[in-house]
Amino acid sequence: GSDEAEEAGGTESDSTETEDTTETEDTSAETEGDTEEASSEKLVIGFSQVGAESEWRTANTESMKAAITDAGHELKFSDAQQKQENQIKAIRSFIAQKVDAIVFSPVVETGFETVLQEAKDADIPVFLADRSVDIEDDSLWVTFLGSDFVEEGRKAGNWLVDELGDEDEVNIVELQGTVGSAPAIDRKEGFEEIIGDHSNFEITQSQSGDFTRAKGKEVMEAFLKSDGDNIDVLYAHNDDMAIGAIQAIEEYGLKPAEDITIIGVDAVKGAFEAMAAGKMNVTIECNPLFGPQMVDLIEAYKAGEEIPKRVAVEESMYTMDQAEELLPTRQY
Amino acid sequence: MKKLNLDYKQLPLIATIILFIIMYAFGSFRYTGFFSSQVFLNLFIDNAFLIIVAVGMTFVILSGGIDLSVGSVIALTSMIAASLIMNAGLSPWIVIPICLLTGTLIGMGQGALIQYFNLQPFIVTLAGMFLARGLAYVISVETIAINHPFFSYMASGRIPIWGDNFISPSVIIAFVVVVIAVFVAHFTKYGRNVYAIGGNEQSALLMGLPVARTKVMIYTVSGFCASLSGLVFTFYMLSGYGLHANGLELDTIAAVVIGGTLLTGGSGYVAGSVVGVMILGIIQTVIVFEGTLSSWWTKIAIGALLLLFIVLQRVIVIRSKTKKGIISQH
Amino acid sequence: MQNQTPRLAMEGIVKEFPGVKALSDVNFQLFPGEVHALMGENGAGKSTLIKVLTGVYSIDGGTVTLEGNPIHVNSPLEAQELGISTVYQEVNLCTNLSVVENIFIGRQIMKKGRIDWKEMNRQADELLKRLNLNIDVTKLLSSYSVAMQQMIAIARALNVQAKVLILDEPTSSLDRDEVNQLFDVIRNLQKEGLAIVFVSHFLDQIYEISNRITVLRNGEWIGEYMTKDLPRLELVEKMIGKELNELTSISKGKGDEVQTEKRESFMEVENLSKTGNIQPFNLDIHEGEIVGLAGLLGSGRTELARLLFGADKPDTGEIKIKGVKKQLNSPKQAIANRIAFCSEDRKAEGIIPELTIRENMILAMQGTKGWFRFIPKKKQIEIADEYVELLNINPPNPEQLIKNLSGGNQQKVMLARWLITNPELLILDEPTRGIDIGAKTEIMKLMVSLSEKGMSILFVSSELDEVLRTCDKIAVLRDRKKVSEISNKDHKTQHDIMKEMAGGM
Amino acid sequence: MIKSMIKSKLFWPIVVLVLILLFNLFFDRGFFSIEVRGGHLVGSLIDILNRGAPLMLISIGMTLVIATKGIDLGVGSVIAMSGAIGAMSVAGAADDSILPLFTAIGLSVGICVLAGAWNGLLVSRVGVQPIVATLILMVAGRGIAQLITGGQITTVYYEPYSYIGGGYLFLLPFSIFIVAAVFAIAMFLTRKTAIGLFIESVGSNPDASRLSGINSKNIILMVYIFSGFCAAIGGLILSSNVASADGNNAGLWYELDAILAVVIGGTSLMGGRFFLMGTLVGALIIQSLTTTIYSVGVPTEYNLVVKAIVVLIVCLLQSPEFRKRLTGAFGSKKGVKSTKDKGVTLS
Ligand SMILES: Nc1ncnc2c1ncn2[C@@H]1O[C@H](COP(=O)(O)OP(=O)(O)OP(=O)(O)O)[C@@H](O)[C@H]1O
Ligand SMILES: Nc1ncnc2c1ncn2[C@@H]1O[C@H](COP(=O)(O)OP(=O)(O)OP(=O)(O)O)[C@@H](O)[C@H]1O
Ligand SMILES: [Mg+2]
Ligand SMILES: [Mg+2]
Repeated sequence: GSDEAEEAGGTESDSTETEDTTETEDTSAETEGDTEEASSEKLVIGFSQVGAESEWRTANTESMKAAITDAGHELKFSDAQQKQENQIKAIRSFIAQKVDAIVFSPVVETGFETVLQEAKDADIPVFLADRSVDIEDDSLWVTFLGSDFVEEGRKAGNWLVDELGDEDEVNIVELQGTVGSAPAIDRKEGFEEIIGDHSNFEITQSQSGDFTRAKGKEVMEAFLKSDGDNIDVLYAHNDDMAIGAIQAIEEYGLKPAEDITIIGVDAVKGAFEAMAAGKMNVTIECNPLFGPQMVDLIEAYKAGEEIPKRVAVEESMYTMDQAEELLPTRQY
Repeated sequence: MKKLNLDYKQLPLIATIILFIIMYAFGSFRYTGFFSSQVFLNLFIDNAFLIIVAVGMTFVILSGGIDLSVGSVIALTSMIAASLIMNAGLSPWIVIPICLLTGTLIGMGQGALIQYFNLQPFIVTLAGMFLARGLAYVISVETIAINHPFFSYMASGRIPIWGDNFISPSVIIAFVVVVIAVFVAHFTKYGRNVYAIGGNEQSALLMGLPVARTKVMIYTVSGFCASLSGLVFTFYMLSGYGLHANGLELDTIAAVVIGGTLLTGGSGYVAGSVVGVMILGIIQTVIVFEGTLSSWWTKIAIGALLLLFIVLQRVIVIRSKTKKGIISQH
Repeated sequence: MQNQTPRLAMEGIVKEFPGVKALSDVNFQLFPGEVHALMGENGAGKSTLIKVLTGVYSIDGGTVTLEGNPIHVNSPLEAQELGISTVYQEVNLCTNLSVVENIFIGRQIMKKGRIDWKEMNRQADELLKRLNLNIDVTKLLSSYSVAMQQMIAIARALNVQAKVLILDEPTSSLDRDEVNQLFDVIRNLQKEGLAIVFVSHFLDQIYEISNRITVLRNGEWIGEYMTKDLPRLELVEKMIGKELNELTSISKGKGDEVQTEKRESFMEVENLSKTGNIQPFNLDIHEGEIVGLAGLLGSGRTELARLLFGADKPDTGEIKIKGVKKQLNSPKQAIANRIAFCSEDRKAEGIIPELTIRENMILAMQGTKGWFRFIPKKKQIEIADEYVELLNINPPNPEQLIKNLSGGNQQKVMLARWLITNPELLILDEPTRGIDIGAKTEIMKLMVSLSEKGMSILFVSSELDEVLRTCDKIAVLRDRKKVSEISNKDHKTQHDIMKEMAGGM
Repeated sequence: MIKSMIKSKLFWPIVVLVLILLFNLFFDRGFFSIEVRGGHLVGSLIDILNRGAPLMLISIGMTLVIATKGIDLGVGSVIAMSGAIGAMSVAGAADDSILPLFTAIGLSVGICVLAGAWNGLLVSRVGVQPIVATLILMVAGRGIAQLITGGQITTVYYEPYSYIGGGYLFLLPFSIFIVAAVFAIAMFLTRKTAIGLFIESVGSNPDASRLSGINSKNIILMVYIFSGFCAAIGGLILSSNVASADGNNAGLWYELDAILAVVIGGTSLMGGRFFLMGTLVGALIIQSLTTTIYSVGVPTEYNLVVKAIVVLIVCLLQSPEFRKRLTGAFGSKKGVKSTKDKGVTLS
């Protein structure tokens, strides 16, 4: 596991530099060194995952599972089926089983105080993966390792401004994720933040495509029907919806990536395939393969090291021209 | 003879309890830490809200109806509570009645549509389900964390029972609801009318029972229970969120039916639904303790365990029925 | 009596259903302390009048006054509150509740804010004893037969302080003993000044209990008469609207007895039993023979019939059809062996409420043909038309939904369903339940003529005179056991059979 | 004539459908226009038919299940399973042979029919209540679908596969022909054979049906199998349309939409009479509503509220009691007459 993640992270060539990325690299480098020493102790780690709602999530689960077992620890895995109540129950059970550490990707940011307090009372350290929690008392968890969805939205916006900033009028349609989900809200927010400063950009239509290909295609079809010739850009909150939309665009008789610029998020394999085929312009990476990084953090914590409250995952952005070359290396 | 007859009516319930005990024993043998009283109490802590909706749903199903809106009403309640407490800064003593009233009114509206326009409960409450969740989104699509001493107390308050074991205030609320519901179901006219309507609505009408009033009341009670459950859920989550309790209506219906209530109405027990909730809870607990199942195997395992329960329950009921035939010969 | 103010008066009552005028300009007066019979053929509008009065249906025209005050009843609940207690034609109780509950629901005895189950059980026991019923009142209603349920429904209606008591065909599946019990109770209530409406197709009962008769025909009011002034024949003529002379002349051609003996056996039953339902019994049914089953309420007649039809699975014994051993494990198998069974519980086991008359009629026949040999619609219509006419079904529209028919007409459709399959053995469990006197005669005649053509018939009826008139042989059941078999050769009387039924007094 | 039209179960659903379509006209003048482009007909109406094909199919199956007083919550998961099986079995196929396509269709239909049979057996032989029996498949089926795809979204590059849900025949989307064929089969089976009569009779009074010699168990088994079959084809269309299989999301909540379509179409959840044509109209209402929400630009957070309101309006329009009150409120002349058939509700 761990070198694979490095590879994915290492391939970034012209990544837009962000403040925490640099910080992250330091931490991961730091923790790397202690791996040998820390792993001598076998830990029982409870990992509560959101669900298996997308292949990004599945890749994340796999990475986490592999990293934990490869490091010689015992894994207790629980899938919350996208329900927060299940996740709370799972954490309670982890506490009852007296695990050594709990890793979890919260379904939503709120509502974990009580159970995290119980974990703290039982002296079990909690590590947040992928999404954070919204709790004032930050002593309830050790650290949060994950992507910044707002930042992903910003990246998408910045790329677009760089690319089409000179045009007079750019009409954007947006395919949102599941209504109310954190990535949908944040990716929208980050994107609008950048676009809002440029009066030549306008989001003309915006609908939820539930993060799925089928819905993405269906909604895009409706967009095209009502105003097909005036769409310049498609911003999809994930690659799957973008891929669905690409099919709709083709069926409508336009050329994706030429007639309509297409931006996706996640950088899943499908997006690379689409980009390699010249049908998609860019995808913002949201890296799920941070299992090894997480295991390192846990071991470092157990070894008594100081851990920063926020650790960012190495992430980048891939454009059409990189796709061909990188496609064979994508694992998910 | 009398005793036998009683047994027969309660058979599905008894079968369910037996199955629960078997499952619990199985878990205790297999997993360390499973056989602890706190794990058992956690079943109640983690499912208090489900018990409360299941109680309301039991009345609906006993009357031959169904209420699909409960999950969404929970979400809406949590959203109203959160936004009023956090954004409007109101006191819980105002917010709680508002929340309860919202759910009750939604329930009453559904009941009135079902009764007075003769619409099918499934569809009316399906529309109610869309509406309540939609309204929750309209309030806000984002989650609102609640940070208020009263709510925090309800969330993390621990009521010690024996030793280190504790329950939460919500468990007490659920317990009170169950006791009241059992009383209502068996010792009040309203409760008996619900059974009669479920048995045969037309007969109930011809026997001069207040069918219209009772039916509207049934959905009102279910709405009330859903909003009360929404509050308990809000204590549990300390947040309001439009996606809360997504799909919970199916869990609730499953719990009620596993608890031995017939979907066609007229037969079942409130207590059965509580056991039904416990069974769903223990299935989850077992799966978490197992801790090795992948996401998809988790789903398959839940399905398989559900199947096991339902089939065993049928087998127990059918076998005892035939046995009873032989006994009653004497 | 006539000078008193009536307790209840209905005037110019009109009720229309889509396409049917069920009541037009009907008048009805009811005085305290009288038993007023409401008479008419099937579909004449008796039940509709009662339903309109008790708020089940809304009234389209006319006025109702109770003790001189005009009333508007919108629901059965309101009717009850006004002191009108009703037993409707179909048993309208909840089979999922216990007997006590069915008697008391809606007016349970409360103590300290809760239902007092103990007291209710006690009172229910007492009440049923008054009707001479000794049953476990805590058992579910569904564990009792239709007849028993009918008694319980009556008990429920009696358990109130009412001003008006309405009984719509309460005796349709009761036998003589029960009827006597009921009449005793009615006479007592009558003395207390209750006003009672009584509907029945049994003329004997009408003449025994009623003081006055109102006759309806086709939803129209024909007249009101003092019972003692109206001879039977005249009553029947008023009901059917034409002269009548051949009414009493049915009986099986008894000259053929010798021939009957010679006929081949159709079904031989040996040691058939089902634990808890019926003890082992033997029975031979010959071709062209009508076998009667007599017995008291709950003696096991229905159970026996169901075993022969494969509706229940027997525990022991075997059935031979035409000398060949057969397994009858399901109705389907029985039907394949040309057996038909018309259940006594029309509502639960007979009609398919959502379907039309035509579809209800051809159902069993289509069942024998399977999924793919569909009877063409044209053929269906032909068949339906034929039987609508033969059995005089009203309304004569095969596309009418069966749930909209009057009780008696539904029963006729059920008969038609089985006649259409042209069975070799026809099992009829209380087939004349709720059927008017004219149709009853027609059905008896039909039975006899079918048997003459070689059809065997097993006839279960609570009316001994019907049994005596038609059957070649009568099997008597007592306490779920076949106790004797009587040949109907040498002019048996009802009394002979009653003796057997009651246990050789 | 007009009276009998209004009485027909189809009348009000069609009115609503037409209203929804007309509503679109306000926002898009060309809503009703259909033109030939790239060798096929395009236009919003065609889109609605095309997009609504899976829902129509599944609702046809659901209609028969509901007519037997049952319900099939498993269809959504069966859709996912079917898509997963179909996509996985053509994953590596070469474009030039169409044999893999038939293997794929055969495999997914076969397995989904088995899934339907499973439901049917649980309901008819074991005697489990339909909602719970099918809930099992609803939960486990999705797991099975994910198991098949390994939790990934499998993309299919095999061209013939895309034809099922994305191809065109005689200018029209191929999926429309599939719906027409399945609908014709269903119509034939239920109206030209005795199956329809038996389904209605079993749904209306199972005991009486048994005593009339109808093997109600087989009828029940059959309808669940048919529902599985419809879901299988619907799943193939959905998966082929996006040329991929998504075990977790494909067909999510389709069961509710299908039930809704059936009820809007006039079939009662209490079993008995069923109306296949009405179901089609119901499915089209739901699809046009969805499309309208997308193209009219309803803010996402209002989607569900709009849907709820439309569903309520459709149901209310179909309720005789409601129409009576409406006419009672608007024309007092009719008010007197309208109290007449109150009795109908009872029986
Ligand atoms: N709900 C209904 N819809 C349409 N027609 C109905 C309805 N109820 C009754 N009818 C019709 O009204 C007429 C009178 O029926 P009713 O039940 O009053 O007859 P009845 O005198 O009680 O007959 P029976 O002796 O068979 O019980 C019949 O023609 C019947 O078909
Ligand atoms: N007097 C009674 N005491 C207790 N149970 C009774 C009595 N009468 C009837 N039952 C119940 O009713 C059921 C029906 O019996 P069955 O149907 O064989 O009666 P039957 O001879 O057909 O008479 P009928 O059809 O007139 O009711 C029996 O299972 C029995 O439990
Ligand atoms: Mg009548
Ligand atoms: Mg009988």
